[in-house]
Amino acid sequence: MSKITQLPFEKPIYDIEDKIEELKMLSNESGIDLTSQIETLTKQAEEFKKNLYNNLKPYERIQIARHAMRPTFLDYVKNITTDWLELHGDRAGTDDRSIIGGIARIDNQPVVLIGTQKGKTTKENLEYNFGMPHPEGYRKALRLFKHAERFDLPIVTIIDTPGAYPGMKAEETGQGVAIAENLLEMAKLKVPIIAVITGEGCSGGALGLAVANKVYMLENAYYTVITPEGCASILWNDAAYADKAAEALRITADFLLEQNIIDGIIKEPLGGAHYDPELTFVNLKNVVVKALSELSQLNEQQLIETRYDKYRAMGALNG
Amino acid sequence: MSKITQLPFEKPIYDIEDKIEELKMLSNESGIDLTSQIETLTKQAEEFKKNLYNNLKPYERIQIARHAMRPTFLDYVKNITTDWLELHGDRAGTDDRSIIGGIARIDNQPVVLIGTQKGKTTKENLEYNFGMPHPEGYRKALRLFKHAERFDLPIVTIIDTPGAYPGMKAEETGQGVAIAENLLEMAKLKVPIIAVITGEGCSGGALGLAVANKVYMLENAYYTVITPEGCASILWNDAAYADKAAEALRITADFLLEQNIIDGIIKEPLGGAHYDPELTFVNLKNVVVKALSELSQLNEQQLIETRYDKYRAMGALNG
Amino acid sequence: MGIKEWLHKKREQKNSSRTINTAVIDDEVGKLWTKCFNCGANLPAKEVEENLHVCTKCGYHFRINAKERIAQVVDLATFEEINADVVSADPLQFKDLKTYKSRQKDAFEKTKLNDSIITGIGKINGEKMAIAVMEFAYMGGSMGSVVGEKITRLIEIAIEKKLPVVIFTSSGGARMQEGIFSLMQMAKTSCAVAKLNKAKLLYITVLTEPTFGGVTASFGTLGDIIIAEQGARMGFAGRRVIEQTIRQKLPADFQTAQYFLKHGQVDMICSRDELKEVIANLVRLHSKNK
Amino acid sequence: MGIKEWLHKKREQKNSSRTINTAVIDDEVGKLWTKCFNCGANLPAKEVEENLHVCTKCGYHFRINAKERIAQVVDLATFEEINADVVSADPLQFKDLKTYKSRQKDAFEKTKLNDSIITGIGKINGEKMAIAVMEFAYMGGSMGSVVGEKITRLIEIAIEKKLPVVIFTSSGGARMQEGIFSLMQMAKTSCAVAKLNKAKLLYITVLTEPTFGGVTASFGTLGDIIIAEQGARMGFAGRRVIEQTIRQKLPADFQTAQYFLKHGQVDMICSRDELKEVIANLVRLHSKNK
Ligand SMILES: [Zn+2]
Ligand SMILES: [Zn+2]
Repeated sequence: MSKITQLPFEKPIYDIEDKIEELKMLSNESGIDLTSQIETLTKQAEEFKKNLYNNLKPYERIQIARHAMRPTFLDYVKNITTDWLELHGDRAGTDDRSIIGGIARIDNQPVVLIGTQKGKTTKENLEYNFGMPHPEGYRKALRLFKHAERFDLPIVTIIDTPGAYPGMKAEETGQGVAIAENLLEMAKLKVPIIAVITGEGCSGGALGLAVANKVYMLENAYYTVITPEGCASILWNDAAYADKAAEALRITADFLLEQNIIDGIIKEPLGGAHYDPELTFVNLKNVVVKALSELSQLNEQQLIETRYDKYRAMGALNG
Repeated sequence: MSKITQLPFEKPIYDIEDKIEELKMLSNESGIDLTSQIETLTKQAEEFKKNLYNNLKPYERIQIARHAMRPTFLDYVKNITTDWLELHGDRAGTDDRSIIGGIARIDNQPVVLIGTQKGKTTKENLEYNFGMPHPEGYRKALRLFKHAERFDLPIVTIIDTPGAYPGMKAEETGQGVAIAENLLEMAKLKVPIIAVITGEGCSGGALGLAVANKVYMLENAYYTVITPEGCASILWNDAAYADKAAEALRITADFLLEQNIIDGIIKEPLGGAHYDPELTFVNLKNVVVKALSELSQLNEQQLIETRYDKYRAMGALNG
Repeated sequence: MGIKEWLHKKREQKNSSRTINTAVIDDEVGKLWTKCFNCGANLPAKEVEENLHVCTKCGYHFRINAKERIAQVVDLATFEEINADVVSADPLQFKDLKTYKSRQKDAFEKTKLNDSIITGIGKINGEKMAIAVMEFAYMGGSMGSVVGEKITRLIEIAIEKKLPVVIFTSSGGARMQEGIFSLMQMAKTSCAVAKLNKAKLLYITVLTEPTFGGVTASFGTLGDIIIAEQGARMGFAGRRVIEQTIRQKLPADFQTAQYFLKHGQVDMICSRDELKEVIANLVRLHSKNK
Repeated sequence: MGIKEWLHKKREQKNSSRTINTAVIDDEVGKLWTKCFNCGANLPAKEVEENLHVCTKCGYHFRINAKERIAQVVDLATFEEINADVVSADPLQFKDLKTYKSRQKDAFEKTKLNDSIITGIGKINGEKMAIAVMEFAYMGGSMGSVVGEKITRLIEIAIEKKLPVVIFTSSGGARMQEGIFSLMQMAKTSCAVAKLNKAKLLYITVLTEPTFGGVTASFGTLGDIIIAEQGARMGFAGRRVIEQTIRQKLPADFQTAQYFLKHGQVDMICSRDELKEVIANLVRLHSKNK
């Protein structure tokens, strides 16, 4: 694994770790025994880390969720499935690369897998449009949803998007109606739908793949009606207040679980998925396999009704 | 009505009529009584007309079918329906003007009406792309087919097209798959479908709206797998042999009725629909109303099965 | 003041204003003179109002509030409002420069509504239907829990009573102050539309100035028939956001009703005076034996 | 010569050619040397054949005939041909510069087939399925009554036996010589696919060089999964017709498999050596308990 890019709030950790390295070198060079000092410092570093990562502020989680080395949809595909075959295109002119879909086995169960894809390099990010789909991406997903339904295959979606792309062409070909139709059609699907938000789950662009029987979030993922930057620039008149907006919007997995917006949280390694992708894959796979097994107990009618009831209950009302 | 443009093969008729006019003028100016000569000539003209129009060669019918003053889809809508409301667009970026659809009443029965539209002026022809649809037109039609199905409305299609547009963009957005999906979905529709070929019924472009329970043709319409010009340029190496190709392809309504490809022929006034559009509207409306009434006797299953059986039987085989 | 009383009062005013020259100035009825944003004409407010708040010079459609809309399209005295008292619980205890609570209070003062939508049952040109009208003046017509709940309940009643549904949208999008609850209303209303589809009941949406964001991306564009009111602008993302993203000026007609018609996303454009008849006609065309 | 005998003979030839240096020259097996259209390399015909008729230098996929295709993808000795004897009745008594009858005769001489398609039941990597392969060498793989009928019968058998269907297309389009009967095969085959859909049986189409016109606009693009073979060209209208219509040169990659993938019209591109495994895998992924 290449060196992990450090986030601003992680600086204290890296500073301590640098110091430990320094002491080790000093010890080696000078022959002075610094073992106990190093041990103390290492312990302190561990404590500090735990404390930091277990008390992340919302905007710090967002930075982890957006980390350039965070596993992408295709990483999950590669590591939790077998027999993957990508199925391209909306059959109407476009193969939007920001939403990728296909068929594969998870723990021997064939499923249709659909996810938003981000890149790790500039070139990849341009190919995948930074994980921001056009309407044609949602239409590709819808085509594959219906394919899954015809062949009685469960659907798993993996979501990590800053939102649907706000562009001219996207308006022209119906960003709004494409998302709306996915919400509608997902409500009607006769097969189990499992959605996992692995990074950014922003706005209608995320929801367009997330009307599901079970919705999970990675521990450091966030799920929100608007990006904190967007919210801050409207309500605080300045995008720089994104951290405040992130607090106010209550975008973290624990709150959303508490409010029954999501059905479970998938553990991440300390510091975030990118510190131990393998562990993240295992954790995510286990949750999905369990959900698949649970949902396989329901018949078509039950799948539709429980999905409906879930969303019917969402809202915070008086009177 | 503005003056009718004369077709080449009609020249003899117009010549006689000119002569009659001349005699009339002469009679008026000179005071000589030419009544009997005029009567004789008029009778001759009538005889000649009947003889000509009742023995039209295929390529002459094609010229009538293509006549610039032939009634268009919107003429039929205006004259055989009430409460017409056009429904625009494919909900995905395009409102192809070469296929127009909407909802209206025919003889008080609400129906979904869809047709290819040609213009009568250059400006209109550019707007309607000479009645040559892009894939988005077929997708608009499909959307309206499904709308009709949801609300249990019969479908009436009116077809007059030289074919689906052979352009670069049309290939890009899936001319082939758009037509194919219409054939497939029309086979599945649970409501009555009536198709009327009023002018040109060329190739997959026409068939994409014509998989129906009942298919009718106007007397001078033609229905073919390829334009005679296209066929001639391939098989005779010269489009100028279109008349020969038209003969060989057997594209006229009488042959197609005899072969059970179509279900009936709608009478046109002598010389073609454009000589008496009102009569044409009445004839077409009567046939459609009768078909609607007949098909209303069938349930969903019967509609699908009889439609299937109809196409299942088509083909000319030995062994 | 409930809708019924308001309509009653309004009609009284209208009648009285016909006889009295010194017209009462009323926040809702408007000022004595109305300046047209489009052609600049200064017109008697009464003339504009009687013309359905459409400029008598150029046809410009002024934005109207939900009550005015109901007065215009619903047959006299047939509208029965439902669920008027549903209010948001402020689940996030949201606060930016102001609290959500204070914004709600301000919006209530301005509109006398508990949230940005009015729902009820009424007749349009004699056709009984379930009707919802969004109120842009209430926090930009934003969709939070109340909008989602009231639309869902309206659809459930429509299914129960076998009525068609017509919704007049006007919204800037989701209500940020309700965070994820706001987002979930997109799913919730779409699920309700799914049930309506299954019941094969006609669903008409009328997109009025302006309709954006979460409403465009959920129930707003799920109509079996989508009508855009003349002059309305609509879209998913806002114009400014798009211009910032693509670093390019957008064409003048971008996101207008005409643009959406051309790009296949609305079935038709209706001027305000056509709406009643077209809606009623659509309902009749989609009903058996009518 | 039936398929079985042909396959048998071919295998014998193959075995014998391994030992004998003076290889028999056979129309079907090809000449001793094959020149690659793409890279120009002169390659031993046997080497190219053993590489599935793919250039060993550049990967160029040579067009192969239907029998060769069956030999490549269907498991040894599992192919049972059906409806081999169906022939066209020449319903129009068609004649251009030549009669249809004489063209049929020539095509038969060239291909030893009664029409442009072979259908049957066989196994691909152990998975039993209904298989159709079009033969471009028979009148450009054009679709007339026989193609329509044989595909329909194949689908009917698949439904009866609950088998998936895979069709390898290769066609210039409709068979003009059968006029309207040819056009109607588009409707007929699409109706058959509708029945297959209803039976929830998997339908895979493999578009091979070239696939155009009526086949693209009917059963060819109705696959639940659409595979394009590497190097294939496909489309609705032909390149020349389009260039004449739009009076413009078309880009080099126009209507290639890559172009169709980019434009969302095929699910994937497979090289010839991947086909067997991908098809079998797809069947297994779409079958319960596999
Ligand atoms: Zn004005
Ligand atoms: Zn080569």
